[in-house]
Amino acid sequence: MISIQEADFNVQDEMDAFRTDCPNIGAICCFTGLVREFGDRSDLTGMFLEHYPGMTEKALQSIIDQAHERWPINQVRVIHRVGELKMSDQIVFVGVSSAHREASFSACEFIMDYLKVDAPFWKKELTSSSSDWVEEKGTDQKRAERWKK
Amino acid sequence: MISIQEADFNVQDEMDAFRTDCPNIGAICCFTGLVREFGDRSDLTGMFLEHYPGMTEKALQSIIDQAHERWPINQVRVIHRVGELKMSDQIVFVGVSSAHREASFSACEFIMDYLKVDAPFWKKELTSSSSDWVEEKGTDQKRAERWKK
Amino acid sequence: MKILFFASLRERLQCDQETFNDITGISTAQDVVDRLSERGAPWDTALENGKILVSINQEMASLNSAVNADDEIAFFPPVTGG
Amino acid sequence: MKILFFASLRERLQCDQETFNDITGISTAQDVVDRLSERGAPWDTALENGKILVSINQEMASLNSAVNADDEIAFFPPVTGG
Repeated sequence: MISIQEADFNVQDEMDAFRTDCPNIGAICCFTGLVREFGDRSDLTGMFLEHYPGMTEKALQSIIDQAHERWPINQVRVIHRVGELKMSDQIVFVGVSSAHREASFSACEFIMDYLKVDAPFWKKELTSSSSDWVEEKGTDQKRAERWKK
Repeated sequence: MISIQEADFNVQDEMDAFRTDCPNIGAICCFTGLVREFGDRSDLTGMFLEHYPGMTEKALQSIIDQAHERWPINQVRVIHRVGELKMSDQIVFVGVSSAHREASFSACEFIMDYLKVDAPFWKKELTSSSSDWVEEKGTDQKRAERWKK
Repeated sequence: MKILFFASLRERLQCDQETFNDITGISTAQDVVDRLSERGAPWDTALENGKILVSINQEMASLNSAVNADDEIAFFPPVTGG
Repeated sequence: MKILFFASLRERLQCDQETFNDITGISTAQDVVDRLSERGAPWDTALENGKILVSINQEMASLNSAVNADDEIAFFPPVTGG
Protein backbone atom coordinates (compact mmCIF):
# COMPACT_ATOMS: atom_id res chain seq x y z
CA MET A 1 0.00 0.00 0.00
CA ILE A 2 1.23 3.47 -0.89
CA SER A 3 0.32 6.71 0.90
CA ILE A 4 1.43 10.21 -0.03
CA GLN A 5 0.31 12.43 2.81
CA GLU A 6 1.01 15.55 4.85
CA ALA A 7 0.24 13.74 8.11
CA ASP A 8 2.85 12.02 10.24
CA PHE A 9 2.83 8.23 10.62
CA ASN A 10 3.31 5.73 13.46
CA VAL A 11 5.74 2.92 12.73
CA GLN A 12 4.28 0.58 15.36
CA ASP A 13 0.83 0.94 13.79
CA GLU A 14 2.32 -0.06 10.42
CA MET A 15 4.06 -3.05 12.03
CA ASP A 16 0.82 -4.13 13.68
CA ALA A 17 -0.99 -3.96 10.34
CA PHE A 18 1.64 -6.32 8.88
CA ARG A 19 1.21 -8.78 11.75
CA THR A 20 -2.57 -8.98 11.86
CA ASP A 21 -3.82 -12.32 10.54
CA CYS A 22 -0.42 -13.15 9.01
CA PRO A 23 1.04 -16.01 11.10
CA ASN A 24 3.62 -16.81 8.40
CA ILE A 25 5.47 -13.48 8.78
CA GLY A 26 8.68 -13.83 10.75
CA ALA A 27 10.52 -10.68 9.73
CA ILE A 28 9.81 -6.99 9.17
CA CYS A 29 12.47 -4.58 7.93
CA CYS A 30 11.59 -0.90 8.13
CA PHE A 31 13.41 2.18 6.96
CA THR A 32 12.52 5.68 8.10
CA GLY A 33 14.08 8.81 6.64
CA LEU A 34 14.21 12.00 8.72
CA VAL A 35 14.77 15.69 8.04
CA ARG A 36 18.38 16.15 9.08
CA GLU A 37 20.90 18.90 9.59
CA PHE A 38 23.53 19.07 6.89
CA GLY A 39 27.18 19.61 7.64
CA ASP A 40 27.20 23.02 6.01
CA ARG A 41 23.60 23.98 6.81
CA SER A 42 23.33 24.08 10.57
CA ASP A 43 20.80 26.92 10.16
CA LEU A 44 18.27 24.56 8.56
CA THR A 45 14.80 24.94 10.07
CA GLY A 46 12.95 22.38 7.95
CA MET A 47 12.06 21.22 4.47
CA PHE A 48 9.33 21.55 1.93
CA LEU A 49 8.41 18.44 -0.07
CA GLU A 50 6.71 18.66 -3.47
CA HIS A 51 5.57 15.73 -5.61
CA TYR A 52 3.87 14.92 -8.91
CA PRO A 53 0.47 13.47 -7.92
CA GLY A 54 -0.43 10.41 -9.95
CA MET A 55 3.03 9.76 -11.34
CA THR A 56 4.45 9.35 -7.83
CA GLU A 57 2.05 6.51 -7.00
CA LYS A 58 2.70 4.84 -10.37
CA ALA A 59 6.49 5.05 -9.94
CA LEU A 60 6.33 3.63 -6.41
CA GLN A 61 3.99 0.81 -7.46
CA SER A 62 6.40 -0.15 -10.24
CA ILE A 63 9.29 -0.31 -7.73
CA ILE A 64 7.19 -2.42 -5.33
CA ASP A 65 6.20 -4.77 -8.17
CA GLN A 66 9.87 -5.27 -9.02
CA ALA A 67 10.66 -6.06 -5.38
CA HIS A 68 7.91 -8.72 -5.34
CA GLU A 69 9.41 -10.28 -8.48
CA ARG A 70 12.91 -10.41 -6.98
CA TRP A 71 12.31 -11.57 -3.40
CA PRO A 72 9.85 -13.86 -1.55
CA ILE A 73 8.25 -11.04 0.41
CA ASN A 74 4.80 -10.73 1.91
CA GLN A 75 3.64 -7.11 2.17
CA VAL A 76 5.16 -3.73 1.34
CA ARG A 77 4.09 -0.40 2.84
CA VAL A 78 5.38 2.95 1.59
CA ILE A 79 4.45 6.28 3.17
CA HIS A 80 5.98 9.54 1.92
CA ARG A 81 5.11 12.85 3.46
CA VAL A 82 4.76 16.09 1.47
CA GLY A 83 4.41 19.73 2.43
CA GLU A 84 6.37 21.52 5.12
CA LEU A 85 8.37 19.46 7.62
CA LYS A 86 10.47 20.44 10.61
CA MET A 87 13.90 19.23 11.77
CA SER A 88 13.92 15.51 12.74
CA ASP A 89 10.45 14.98 11.31
CA GLN A 90 9.77 11.62 9.70
CA ILE A 91 9.75 11.99 5.88
CA VAL A 92 9.49 8.50 4.45
CA PHE A 93 8.64 4.99 5.66
CA VAL A 94 9.34 1.78 3.77
CA GLY A 95 8.34 -1.47 5.50
CA VAL A 96 8.63 -4.99 4.11
CA SER A 97 7.40 -8.19 5.75
CA SER A 98 8.54 -11.70 4.85
CA ALA A 99 8.98 -15.17 6.27
CA HIS A 100 12.79 -14.83 6.58
CA ARG A 101 14.84 -11.76 7.32
CA GLU A 102 17.15 -11.67 4.28
CA ALA A 103 14.30 -10.97 1.82
CA SER A 104 12.89 -8.16 3.97
CA PHE A 105 16.28 -6.44 4.30
CA SER A 106 17.11 -6.68 0.58
CA ALA A 107 13.67 -5.61 -0.65
CA CYS A 108 13.48 -2.68 1.80
CA GLU A 109 16.88 -1.33 0.73
CA PHE A 110 16.05 -1.89 -2.97
CA ILE A 111 12.78 0.04 -2.65
CA MET A 112 14.51 2.95 -0.86
CA ASP A 113 17.30 3.05 -3.45
CA TYR A 114 14.84 3.26 -6.36
CA LEU A 115 12.46 5.62 -4.54
CA LYS A 116 15.42 8.02 -4.29
CA VAL A 117 16.00 8.09 -8.06
CA ASP A 118 12.66 7.18 -9.69
CA ALA A 119 9.87 8.69 -7.58
CA PRO A 120 9.00 12.30 -8.45
CA PHE A 121 9.52 14.07 -5.13
CA TRP A 122 11.56 17.23 -4.70
CA LYS A 123 12.96 18.67 -1.48
CA LYS A 124 13.55 22.29 -0.65
CA GLU A 125 15.70 23.22 2.34
CA LEU A 126 14.30 26.00 4.49
CA THR A 127 16.33 28.31 6.71
CA SER A 128 15.18 31.39 8.55
CA SER A 129 16.32 33.53 5.63
CA SER A 130 16.22 31.39 2.49
CA SER A 131 14.85 28.35 0.68
CA ASP A 132 16.89 26.25 -1.73
CA TRP A 133 15.97 23.25 -3.83
CA VAL A 134 18.14 20.25 -3.00
CA GLU A 135 20.44 19.09 -5.80
CA GLU A 136 20.45 15.44 -6.85
CA LYS A 137 23.23 13.25 -5.49
CA GLY A 138 25.30 11.14 -7.86
CA THR A 139 25.70 8.54 -5.11
CA ASP A 140 21.95 7.84 -5.26
CA GLN A 141 22.20 6.90 -8.95
CA LYS A 142 25.13 4.60 -8.17
CA ARG A 143 23.30 2.89 -5.30
CA ALA A 144 20.29 2.18 -7.51
CA GLU A 145 22.47 0.86 -10.33
CA ARG A 146 24.23 -1.73 -8.18
CA TRP A 147 20.96 -3.76 -8.10
CA LYS A 148 21.31 -4.32 -11.85
CA LYS A 149 24.45 -6.44 -11.42
CA MET B 1 21.30 0.27 24.61
CA ILE B 2 20.41 -3.37 25.20
CA SER B 3 17.26 -4.70 26.89
CA ILE B 4 16.41 -8.32 27.61
CA GLN B 5 12.81 -8.30 28.81
CA GLU B 6 9.54 -10.19 28.98
CA ALA B 7 7.54 -7.07 28.10
CA ASP B 8 6.56 -6.11 24.57
CA PHE B 9 8.07 -3.02 22.92
CA ASN B 10 6.78 -0.16 20.78
CA VAL B 11 8.85 0.54 17.66
CA GLN B 12 7.64 4.14 17.31
CA ASP B 13 8.77 4.87 20.87
CA GLU B 14 12.23 3.53 19.98
CA MET B 15 12.31 5.66 16.82
CA ASP B 16 11.31 8.75 18.79
CA ALA B 17 14.13 8.10 21.28
CA PHE B 18 16.60 8.03 18.35
CA ARG B 19 15.25 11.33 16.99
CA THR B 20 15.20 13.36 20.20
CA ASP B 21 17.94 16.00 20.21
CA CYS B 22 19.74 14.33 17.29
CA PRO B 23 19.31 16.71 14.31
CA ASN B 24 22.12 14.97 12.38
CA ILE B 25 20.21 11.67 12.04
CA GLY B 26 18.72 11.21 8.58
CA ALA B 27 18.12 7.46 8.56
CA ILE B 28 16.82 4.72 10.86
CA CYS B 29 16.79 1.08 9.83
CA CYS B 30 14.81 -1.27 12.07
CA PHE B 31 14.39 -4.99 12.05
CA THR B 32 11.68 -6.80 14.01
CA GLY B 33 11.46 -10.57 14.32
CA LEU B 34 8.10 -12.22 14.99
CA VAL B 35 6.92 -15.62 16.20
CA ARG B 36 5.84 -17.28 12.97
CA GLU B 37 4.13 -20.41 11.78
CA PHE B 38 6.48 -22.95 10.22
CA GLY B 39 5.63 -24.81 7.05
CA ASP B 40 5.39 -28.12 8.87
CA ARG B 41 4.18 -26.78 12.22
CA SER B 42 0.82 -25.16 11.57
CA ASP B 43 -0.25 -26.30 15.05
CA LEU B 44 2.24 -23.93 16.69
CA THR B 45 0.67 -21.92 19.51
CA GLY B 46 3.73 -19.95 20.59
CA MET B 47 7.31 -20.06 21.75
CA PHE B 48 9.33 -20.06 24.91
CA LEU B 49 12.57 -18.05 24.92
CA GLU B 50 15.41 -18.82 27.34
CA HIS B 51 18.68 -16.90 27.66
CA TYR B 52 21.92 -16.82 29.63
CA PRO B 53 21.70 -13.66 31.75
CA GLY B 54 24.93 -11.72 31.78
CA MET B 55 26.53 -13.45 28.82
CA THR B 56 23.67 -12.35 26.54
CA GLU B 57 24.28 -8.67 27.27
CA LYS B 58 28.06 -9.10 26.82
CA ALA B 59 27.66 -10.90 23.50
CA LEU B 60 25.25 -8.25 22.17
CA GLN B 61 27.49 -5.39 23.31
CA SER B 62 30.43 -6.97 21.50
CA ILE B 63 28.37 -7.19 18.27
CA ILE B 64 27.24 -3.56 18.64
CA ASP B 65 30.85 -2.45 19.24
CA GLN B 66 31.91 -4.18 16.03
CA ALA B 67 29.11 -2.44 14.10
CA HIS B 68 30.32 0.95 15.39
CA GLU B 69 33.84 0.14 14.21
CA ARG B 70 32.67 -0.84 10.72
CA TRP B 71 30.08 1.83 9.88
CA PRO B 72 29.53 5.55 10.63
CA ILE B 73 26.41 4.97 12.70
CA ASN B 74 24.88 7.02 15.47
CA GLN B 75 22.89 4.89 17.93
CA VAL B 76 22.01 1.22 18.22
CA ARG B 77 19.06 -0.22 20.14
CA VAL B 78 18.56 -3.95 20.73
CA ILE B 79 15.56 -5.41 22.53
CA HIS B 80 15.10 -9.17 22.87
CA ARG B 81 12.13 -10.68 24.63
CA VAL B 82 12.30 -13.83 26.75
CA GLY B 83 9.69 -16.07 28.34
CA GLU B 84 6.51 -17.26 26.69
CA LEU B 85 5.36 -15.60 23.47
CA LYS B 86 2.29 -16.12 21.30
CA MET B 87 1.94 -16.37 17.52
CA SER B 88 2.89 -13.13 15.70
CA ASP B 89 4.33 -11.61 18.89
CA GLN B 90 7.35 -9.37 18.49
CA ILE B 91 10.52 -11.24 19.61
CA VAL B 92 13.44 -9.01 18.74
CA PHE B 93 14.06 -5.40 17.72
CA VAL B 94 17.29 -4.04 16.24
CA GLY B 95 17.32 -0.35 15.34
CA VAL B 96 20.25 1.66 13.96
CA SER B 97 20.34 5.40 13.31
CA SER B 98 22.85 7.17 11.07
CA ALA B 99 23.28 10.23 8.88
CA HIS B 100 22.91 8.26 5.62
CA ARG B 101 20.83 5.19 4.92
CA GLU B 102 23.48 2.76 3.69
CA ALA B 103 25.25 2.57 7.08
CA SER B 104 21.99 1.98 8.95
CA PHE B 105 20.93 -0.85 6.62
CA SER B 106 24.31 -2.61 6.72
CA ALA B 107 24.82 -2.28 10.47
CA CYS B 108 21.25 -3.43 11.25
CA GLU B 109 21.59 -6.56 9.10
CA PHE B 110 25.09 -7.26 10.51
CA ILE B 111 23.81 -7.04 14.10
CA MET B 112 20.87 -9.37 13.36
CA ASP B 113 23.14 -11.88 11.59
CA TYR B 114 25.54 -12.06 14.55
CA LEU B 115 22.77 -11.98 17.17
CA LYS B 116 21.44 -15.15 15.50
CA VAL B 117 24.70 -17.06 15.96
CA ASP B 118 26.51 -15.42 18.90
CA ALA B 119 23.89 -14.35 21.46
CA PRO B 120 22.89 -17.09 23.93
CA PHE B 121 19.13 -17.31 23.37
CA TRP B 122 17.26 -20.56 22.81
CA LYS B 123 13.77 -21.01 21.38
CA LYS B 124 11.31 -23.75 22.15
CA GLU B 125 8.28 -24.24 19.92
CA LEU B 126 5.04 -24.83 21.76
CA THR B 127 2.01 -26.67 20.40
CA SER B 128 -1.10 -27.73 22.23
CA SER B 129 0.44 -31.17 22.82
CA SER B 130 4.22 -30.76 22.80
CA SER B 131 7.24 -28.49 23.18
CA ASP B 132 10.40 -28.86 21.14
CA TRP B 133 13.66 -26.97 21.22
CA VAL B 134 14.44 -25.35 17.86
CA GLU B 135 17.50 -26.73 16.06
CA GLU B 136 20.18 -24.35 14.80
CA LYS B 137 20.08 -23.45 11.12
CA GLY B 138 23.23 -23.79 9.02
CA THR B 139 22.07 -20.84 6.92
CA ASP B 140 22.48 -18.56 9.95
CA GLN B 141 26.16 -19.49 10.26
CA LYS B 142 26.66 -18.80 6.54
CA ARG B 143 24.94 -15.40 6.74
CA ALA B 144 27.18 -14.34 9.62
CA GLU B 145 30.31 -15.53 7.88
CA ARG B 146 29.72 -13.49 4.71
CA TRP B 147 30.57 -10.31 6.69
CA LYS B 148 34.13 -11.62 7.11
CA LYS B 149 34.84 -11.30 3.37
CA MET C 1 -1.87 18.68 -24.74
CA LYS C 2 -1.31 19.37 -21.04
CA ILE C 3 2.17 20.39 -19.94
CA LEU C 4 3.22 20.40 -16.26
CA PHE C 5 6.27 21.86 -14.50
CA PHE C 6 7.54 20.96 -11.04
CA ALA C 7 9.85 22.13 -8.26
CA SER C 8 12.71 24.49 -9.16
CA LEU C 9 11.62 24.51 -12.81
CA ARG C 10 8.08 25.50 -11.85
CA GLU C 11 9.45 28.33 -9.72
CA ARG C 12 11.86 29.53 -12.39
CA LEU C 13 9.13 29.60 -15.03
CA GLN C 14 6.56 30.92 -12.54
CA CYS C 15 4.22 28.47 -14.18
CA ASP C 16 2.90 25.08 -13.09
CA GLN C 17 0.79 24.21 -16.11
CA GLU C 18 0.32 25.03 -19.80
CA THR C 19 -2.11 23.79 -22.39
CA PHE C 20 -1.31 23.54 -26.10
CA ASN C 21 -4.50 23.46 -28.13
CA ASP C 22 -2.71 23.68 -31.47
CA ILE C 23 0.02 21.03 -31.69
CA THR C 24 0.82 21.49 -35.37
CA GLY C 25 4.48 20.56 -35.89
CA ILE C 26 4.77 18.85 -32.49
CA SER C 27 5.56 15.14 -32.64
CA THR C 28 8.19 14.62 -29.90
CA ALA C 29 8.90 15.95 -26.40
CA GLN C 30 11.79 17.91 -27.91
CA ASP C 31 9.28 19.73 -30.14
CA VAL C 32 7.40 20.76 -26.97
CA VAL C 33 10.65 22.15 -25.50
CA ASP C 34 11.35 24.00 -28.73
CA ARG C 35 7.88 25.56 -28.83
CA LEU C 36 8.23 26.73 -25.20
CA SER C 37 11.78 28.00 -25.76
CA GLU C 38 10.58 30.30 -28.52
CA ARG C 39 9.14 32.44 -25.71
CA GLY C 40 12.68 33.48 -24.78
CA ALA C 41 13.94 33.91 -21.18
CA PRO C 42 13.45 32.24 -18.78
CA TRP C 43 11.90 29.43 -20.86
CA ASP C 44 14.82 28.78 -23.19
CA THR C 45 17.56 28.60 -20.53
CA ALA C 46 15.41 26.79 -17.94
CA LEU C 47 14.30 24.03 -20.29
CA GLU C 48 17.54 23.53 -22.19
CA ASN C 49 20.03 23.13 -19.36
CA GLY C 50 20.58 19.43 -20.07
CA LYS C 51 19.39 18.21 -16.65
CA ILE C 52 15.64 18.57 -17.06
CA LEU C 53 13.72 15.27 -17.14
CA VAL C 54 10.55 14.58 -19.09
CA SER C 55 7.61 12.25 -18.48
CA ILE C 56 4.74 11.41 -20.81
CA ASN C 57 1.46 10.30 -19.23
CA GLN C 58 3.25 9.89 -15.91
CA GLU C 59 5.96 7.54 -17.22
CA MET C 60 9.58 8.58 -17.59
CA ALA C 61 10.38 9.36 -21.23
CA SER C 62 13.10 10.97 -23.32
CA LEU C 63 13.10 14.05 -25.52
CA ASN C 64 12.91 11.77 -28.56
CA SER C 65 9.70 10.14 -27.32
CA ALA C 66 6.57 10.66 -29.43
CA VAL C 67 3.79 12.84 -28.00
CA ASN C 68 0.11 13.07 -28.90
CA ALA C 69 -2.62 15.68 -28.56
CA ASP C 70 -4.20 14.22 -25.42
CA ASP C 71 -0.94 13.43 -23.60
CA GLU C 72 0.13 14.81 -20.23
CA ILE C 73 3.75 15.94 -20.60
CA ALA C 74 5.77 16.96 -17.52
CA PHE C 75 9.17 18.60 -17.17
CA PHE C 76 11.08 18.58 -13.89
CA PRO C 77 14.56 18.55 -12.34
CA PRO C 78 16.17 15.31 -11.06
CA VAL C 79 14.19 13.93 -8.13
CA THR C 80 15.40 14.36 -4.53
CA GLY C 81 12.82 12.65 -2.33
CA GLY C 82 13.17 10.00 0.36
CA MET D 1 33.85 -23.65 40.12
CA LYS D 2 30.29 -22.86 38.98
CA ILE D 3 28.89 -24.86 36.08
CA LEU D 4 25.70 -23.84 34.25
CA PHE D 5 23.51 -25.71 31.76
CA PHE D 6 20.93 -24.16 29.41
CA ALA D 7 17.97 -25.01 27.20
CA SER D 8 17.67 -28.59 25.87
CA LEU D 9 20.85 -29.61 27.73
CA ARG D 10 19.46 -28.28 31.01
CA GLU D 11 16.24 -30.24 30.47
CA ARG D 12 18.03 -33.43 29.48
CA LEU D 13 20.27 -33.27 32.56
CA GLN D 14 17.40 -32.02 34.75
CA CYS D 15 19.99 -29.70 36.22
CA ASP D 16 20.64 -26.00 35.69
CA GLN D 17 23.67 -25.56 37.92
CA GLU D 18 26.49 -27.51 39.57
CA THR D 19 29.33 -26.48 41.84
CA PHE D 20 32.71 -28.23 41.96
CA ASN D 21 34.47 -27.50 45.23
CA ASP D 22 37.30 -29.93 44.57
CA ILE D 23 38.84 -29.27 41.14
CA THR D 24 41.85 -31.54 41.52
CA GLY D 25 42.80 -32.78 38.06
CA ILE D 26 40.66 -30.19 36.24
CA SER D 27 42.62 -27.75 34.08
CA THR D 28 40.51 -27.48 30.91
CA ALA D 29 36.82 -27.38 29.95
CA GLN D 30 37.25 -30.93 28.60
CA ASP D 31 38.26 -32.04 32.10
CA VAL D 32 34.96 -30.62 33.39
CA VAL D 33 33.07 -32.63 30.74
CA ASP D 34 35.02 -35.76 31.69
CA ARG D 35 34.28 -35.34 35.39
CA LEU D 36 30.54 -34.90 34.68
CA SER D 37 30.49 -37.82 32.23
CA GLU D 38 31.77 -40.15 34.90
CA ARG D 39 28.25 -39.96 36.35
CA GLY D 40 27.00 -42.03 33.43
CA ALA D 41 23.67 -41.49 31.62
CA PRO D 42 22.34 -38.96 30.78
CA TRP D 43 25.49 -36.91 31.48
CA ASP D 44 27.92 -38.77 29.24
CA THR D 45 25.73 -38.84 26.11
CA ALA D 46 24.28 -35.35 26.59
CA LEU D 47 27.66 -33.66 27.01
CA GLU D 48 29.62 -35.61 24.43
CA ASN D 49 27.38 -35.34 21.38
CA GLY D 50 29.80 -33.00 19.57
CA LYS D 51 27.38 -30.08 19.27
CA ILE D 52 27.49 -28.73 22.81
CA LEU D 53 29.12 -25.28 23.14
CA VAL D 54 31.10 -24.03 26.12
CA SER D 55 31.66 -20.58 27.58
CA ILE D 56 34.05 -19.54 30.32
CA ASN D 57 33.16 -16.45 32.34
CA GLN D 58 30.47 -15.58 29.79
CA GLU D 59 32.82 -15.61 26.79
CA MET D 60 32.71 -18.33 24.13
CA ALA D 61 35.52 -20.84 24.64
CA SER D 62 36.61 -24.25 23.44
CA LEU D 63 37.04 -27.56 25.24
CA ASN D 64 40.81 -26.97 25.24
CA SER D 65 40.46 -23.65 27.08
CA ALA D 66 41.97 -23.43 30.56
CA VAL D 67 39.63 -23.18 33.54
CA ASN D 68 40.25 -21.98 37.08
CA ALA D 69 38.63 -22.54 40.47
CA ASP D 70 36.56 -19.34 40.47
CA ASP D 71 35.42 -19.54 36.83
CA GLU D 72 31.82 -19.70 35.65
CA ILE D 73 31.65 -22.47 33.02
CA ALA D 74 28.51 -22.93 30.92
CA PHE D 75 27.47 -25.69 28.52
CA PHE D 76 24.63 -25.22 26.04
CA PRO D 77 23.36 -26.21 22.59
CA PRO D 78 23.85 -23.97 19.52
CA VAL D 79 21.91 -20.71 19.98
CA THR D 80 18.58 -20.12 18.20
CA GLY D 81 17.44 -16.62 19.21
CA GLY D 82 16.36 -13.65 17.13
